[in-house]
Amino acid sequence: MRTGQPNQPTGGTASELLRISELRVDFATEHGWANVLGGVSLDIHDGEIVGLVGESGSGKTVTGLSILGLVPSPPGRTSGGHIWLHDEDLTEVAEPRLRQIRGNEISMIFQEPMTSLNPAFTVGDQISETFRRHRRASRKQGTQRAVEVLDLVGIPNAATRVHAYPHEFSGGMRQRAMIAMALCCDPRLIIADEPTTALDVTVQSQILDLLRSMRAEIGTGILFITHDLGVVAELCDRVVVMYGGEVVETAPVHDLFQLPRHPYTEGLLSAMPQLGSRTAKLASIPGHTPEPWAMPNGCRFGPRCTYHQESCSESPVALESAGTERQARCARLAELNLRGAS
Amino acid sequence: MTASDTDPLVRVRGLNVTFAQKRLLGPTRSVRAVHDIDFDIGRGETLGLVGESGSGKSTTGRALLRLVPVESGSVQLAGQELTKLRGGELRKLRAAMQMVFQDPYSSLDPSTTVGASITEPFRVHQGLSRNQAWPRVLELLELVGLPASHANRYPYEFSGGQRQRIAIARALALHPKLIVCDEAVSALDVSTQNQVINLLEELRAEFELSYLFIAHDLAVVRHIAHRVAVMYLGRLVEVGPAERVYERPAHPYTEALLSAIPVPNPQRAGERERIVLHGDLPDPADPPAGCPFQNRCGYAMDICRESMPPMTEVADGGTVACHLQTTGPRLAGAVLRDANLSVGSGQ
Amino acid sequence: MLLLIARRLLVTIPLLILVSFLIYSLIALVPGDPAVTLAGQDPTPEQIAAAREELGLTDPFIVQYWHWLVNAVQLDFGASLFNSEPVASAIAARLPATLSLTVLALLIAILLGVAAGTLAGLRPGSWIDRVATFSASVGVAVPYFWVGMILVLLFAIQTPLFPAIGYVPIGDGVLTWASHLILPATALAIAPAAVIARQTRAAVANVMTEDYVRTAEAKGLPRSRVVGKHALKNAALPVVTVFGIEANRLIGGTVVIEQLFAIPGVGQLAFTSVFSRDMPMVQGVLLTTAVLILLINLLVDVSYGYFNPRVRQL
Amino acid sequence: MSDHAIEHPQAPGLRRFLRRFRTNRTALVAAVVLALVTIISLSAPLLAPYSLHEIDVPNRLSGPTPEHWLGTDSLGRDTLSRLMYAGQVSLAAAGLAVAIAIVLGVPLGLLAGYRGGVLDWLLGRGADVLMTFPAVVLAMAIIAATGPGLTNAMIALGVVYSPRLFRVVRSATLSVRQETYVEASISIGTPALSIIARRILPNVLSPLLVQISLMLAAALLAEAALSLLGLGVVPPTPSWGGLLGVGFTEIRTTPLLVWLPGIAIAITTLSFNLIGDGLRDALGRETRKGD
Repeated sequence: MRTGQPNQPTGGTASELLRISELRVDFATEHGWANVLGGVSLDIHDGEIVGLVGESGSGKTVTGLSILGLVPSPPGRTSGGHIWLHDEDLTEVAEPRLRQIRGNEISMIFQEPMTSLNPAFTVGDQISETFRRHRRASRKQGTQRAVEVLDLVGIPNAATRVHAYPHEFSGGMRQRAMIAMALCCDPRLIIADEPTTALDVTVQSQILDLLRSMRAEIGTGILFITHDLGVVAELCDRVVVMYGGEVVETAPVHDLFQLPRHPYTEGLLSAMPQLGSRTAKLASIPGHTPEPWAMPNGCRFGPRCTYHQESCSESPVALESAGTERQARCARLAELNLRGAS
Repeated sequence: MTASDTDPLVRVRGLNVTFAQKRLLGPTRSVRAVHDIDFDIGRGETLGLVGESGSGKSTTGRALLRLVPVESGSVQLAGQELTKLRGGELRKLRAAMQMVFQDPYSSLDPSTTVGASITEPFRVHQGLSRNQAWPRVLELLELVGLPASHANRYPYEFSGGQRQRIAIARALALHPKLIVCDEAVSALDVSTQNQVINLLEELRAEFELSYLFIAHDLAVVRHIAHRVAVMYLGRLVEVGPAERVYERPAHPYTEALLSAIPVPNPQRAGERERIVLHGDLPDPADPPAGCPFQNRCGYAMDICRESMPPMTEVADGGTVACHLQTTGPRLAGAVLRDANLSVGSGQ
Repeated sequence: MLLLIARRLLVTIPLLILVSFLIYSLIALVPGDPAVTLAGQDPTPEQIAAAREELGLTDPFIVQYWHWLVNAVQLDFGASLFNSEPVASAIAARLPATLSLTVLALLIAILLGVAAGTLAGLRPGSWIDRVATFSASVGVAVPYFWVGMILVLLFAIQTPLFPAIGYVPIGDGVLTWASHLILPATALAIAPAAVIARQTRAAVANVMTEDYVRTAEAKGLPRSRVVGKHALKNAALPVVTVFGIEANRLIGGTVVIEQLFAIPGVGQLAFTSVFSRDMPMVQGVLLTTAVLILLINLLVDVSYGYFNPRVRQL
Repeated sequence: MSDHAIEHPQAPGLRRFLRRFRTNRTALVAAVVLALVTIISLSAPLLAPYSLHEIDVPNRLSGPTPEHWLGTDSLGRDTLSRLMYAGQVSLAAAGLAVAIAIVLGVPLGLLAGYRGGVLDWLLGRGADVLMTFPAVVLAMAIIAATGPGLTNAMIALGVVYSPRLFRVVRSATLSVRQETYVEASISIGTPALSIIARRILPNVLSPLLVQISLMLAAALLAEAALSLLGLGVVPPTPSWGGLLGVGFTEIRTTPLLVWLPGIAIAITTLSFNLIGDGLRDALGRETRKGD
């Protein structure tokens, strides 16, 4: 019924699973080519849960889709960078190889469980299809596997529910089914794109629990894309913060909340709603996220930053080391003393 | 909280809303979306209405404004009964109550400029032409923090947060007494969310507004509501001062809801004890017997399966509908919970 | 599924009754007194009264309708006012030709339309798409009867590949049967093919942007399966809907096409009976058409249940 | 945006629509072609080289000659002149049918979609019944009862087409009715008629205009089919369909008499259809702008 869950850091066996380096993606817009990802780098280790955080328009979803080569093209195009799955560069491999990896070695869960399942086929069919495709299994084995994973993700009466259609499931159950589908080939990495945003809090906490236990039992690495720092605090080992198509800060979860090193992270933390008290005035970051075709010069966060100096807008700021296992992209990294979560 | 009058602004008693689902063959299914609800909203007060999707909170808000038919019960605004009003009288009264909707993308007519949208209340209630109303439209835009020069733009030219400001401007036009905010900030990014909440708070203070603030996000409600009402499956299960409800929830459902909110601090998130509710919200057309929460409640007793608990006073403020408060031991925390752990623990 | 069929039937039958009432009511639009017409040259009042009695016109309208309906249910639609041939047997004799023509035309339309539309919808903006879209625009606009005439001109007169007119029953040889039908069926099929192509294109292009197609891609399914299974089944719904509408229009087109190609079908019967204002025959033909179309609609509705499982339980 | 614009509210919609329609080259060309066809047809009495019934017996079925650019028919009448006069008849007939369909279909569609209930149900079933028949067949049946003639034929066609507009308007109304901005208007206290006129109608207009444009094309075809069969225009009045019918009898000797009226019909219907598509694109919603 209830779980006291510390965030267990996955010590010891932390071997590198996926490394993205300097990934650049552009989109064709009516304003010409717009840079949506401006050199994103991040890595994920086996069995690690990495949170990818940012507001809408920060490029976090595009990053997730890029890994599996699912960025719609047109209008998107990858214009640079590498995505290493062990020693294989996913930006280089041919489409057939990519299709072998999708759903098998890396699988994905999406935000809208309502629309991400095909309404015309049974849930079981959609799960077993994945298994059959990658394991050359028979229809019968596929269904058997579907029942297994549905059971694993806590769907009651999996053996009968396997024949149900998505519309016969509630929102939470559909997301469980999506997770079951993602798990059916024992992937090494799951990319979860805002998997709980469309769900109620009580369902969200069920799903977070499920993901935690999956990681514990199966040892899958998870890239968890979200805008909710609360969820990150509950689930993730490490956090990557994105803004305007760039990684602005990356740090172990405790460190990030305790001592942010980038002003945007500080802004996000201070804007988090707190259960504590009814405060007089809520903090917010002034202004809007920039449109990809109108990125500011120099630091992309510059125009909204309280610590902004003229020098910030002169040249692009590099992602620099900011202590053990952490990096930040701020020209004033050395001098700023930022406030963490209360 | 200001209570210049002793009477509350809004007084809801025994409100019922039922939707009929007609089917071609077979019996008509009827779903009681709102079930015997009582609450008050004071002048200048914000009442937060929380619950999961399908709990009936949105329907409650719409029923106040008579946007859905009220089956039975009474809704009074400043002493005037609303449920009996018809036609022109109802329309006149609607000037005093306004609504801000969830989806900032669909609450403004895409085929018309935002200025024209804000003109609508002036046209309808004061018979002003667009030109006559225009100065006031510009004033309103500035009041909600948008440049007046944006009045001739179309909704698609604005971001979500800006649209929500426009919707608020339209709602404010006729100086209403009550604004129902139906998930008014849930489609926005946190930072934008905070800006809109700040705006609502400033406006409330300036115009002595009352809000019914409907939201599924309890953390957001904490920041704006003076009092909180919790809905489950069409019923109010707990009402009380926000402070008390958040600190010492009296209903197991409130407790579970609160514990499900992610804590934005990994230190405390790890330390905290969480209650994971099992299963889904039951089908509203076929609610469980007795207490509606009984089949998911960690404290459920025999009586909970037999009868609906009555609303009773909570010692430190507010009311709750739970047998623990009448027949059983008070919901005091650890002792009882540990006793029940063996029953439901599956983790 | 069976329940769905039963339910659709329950809707169809009352509709058919309303339709039959409309058909019968057409009589009321006929100017003048049918009894006077029947009574012959310079009738005496007694003759008119007798004719009225004979026609059952003394009863209230609704009773007259009831008599007609009871007979119609037993496939007795009365007899032609002109050659006294029973309406039912006249229609039965001509139905095979019309059904052959209709089915062949629908087949051509659906094969052509779905293939072109799918190819175009998978690559919006490509040259295939532009060619298909342009052809479809022209295909919808050209009058089918004119296409028929031009086909006759090109493939029967200038290059005599096919017979210009006439109809041979399928029993006399499939090839001659087909060679007689190919020109009229093509003429009938062009417009529906174009409409189906447009709808298929739109539906496929639309479905390809759906989340569940992205899910299917993310599962690593081969492209053929993503399109062939996940996209097409969902894209089929709007296509099936226009298929129903187009089938309806195509059946209307047989009246003109059968006339042009001298095919002895129901359409031709409709034309001659309208021209001679043979009301019993007109009513019989209308009712046959309505039944045919309601049957097609029924099939369309039932196929919804296959393509969209949600419909099954509503 | 200038200060001037701030002081004066703008008429919404129209300018944006014109801007978007103008950028659609295909639709623009179609509109020009249609305008040309209409103008030429309407000014037939001024432009036509011969009068409608003028007979040139020695030059029957002549084919193109300096006197008769597009040749003559079996009675020796000038084809070009007759095509121009026929255009008048065909366009007017299609217009009449669609006008009748609009008058019947649109108000009922708005009413049924907005009010719902028993009225909606009844009107819906009525539409079902009328839509069970192919338009041409039902129009023919009405003609069988009332007698042939172009006016009868087009009234019949208008009645038969009205359910299509009814359905389009009703379903658009129904979906607009569920939009939050309509609920917002209701919550403001705006009277129903005003909501229908100011909120529903403008948002229903785009599917309606598209449908009207497509329906004009369909009506033109239906008129041609009926006239071709001799159930529409009564000779010697020409309409494109009528000319086609007469021309078909001469197809072995003078195919031009089949080609020309067909091309006239095809160009006009194509224009209507392309304008309809252009309207659909120009009136569609602006895409959402991200936050």
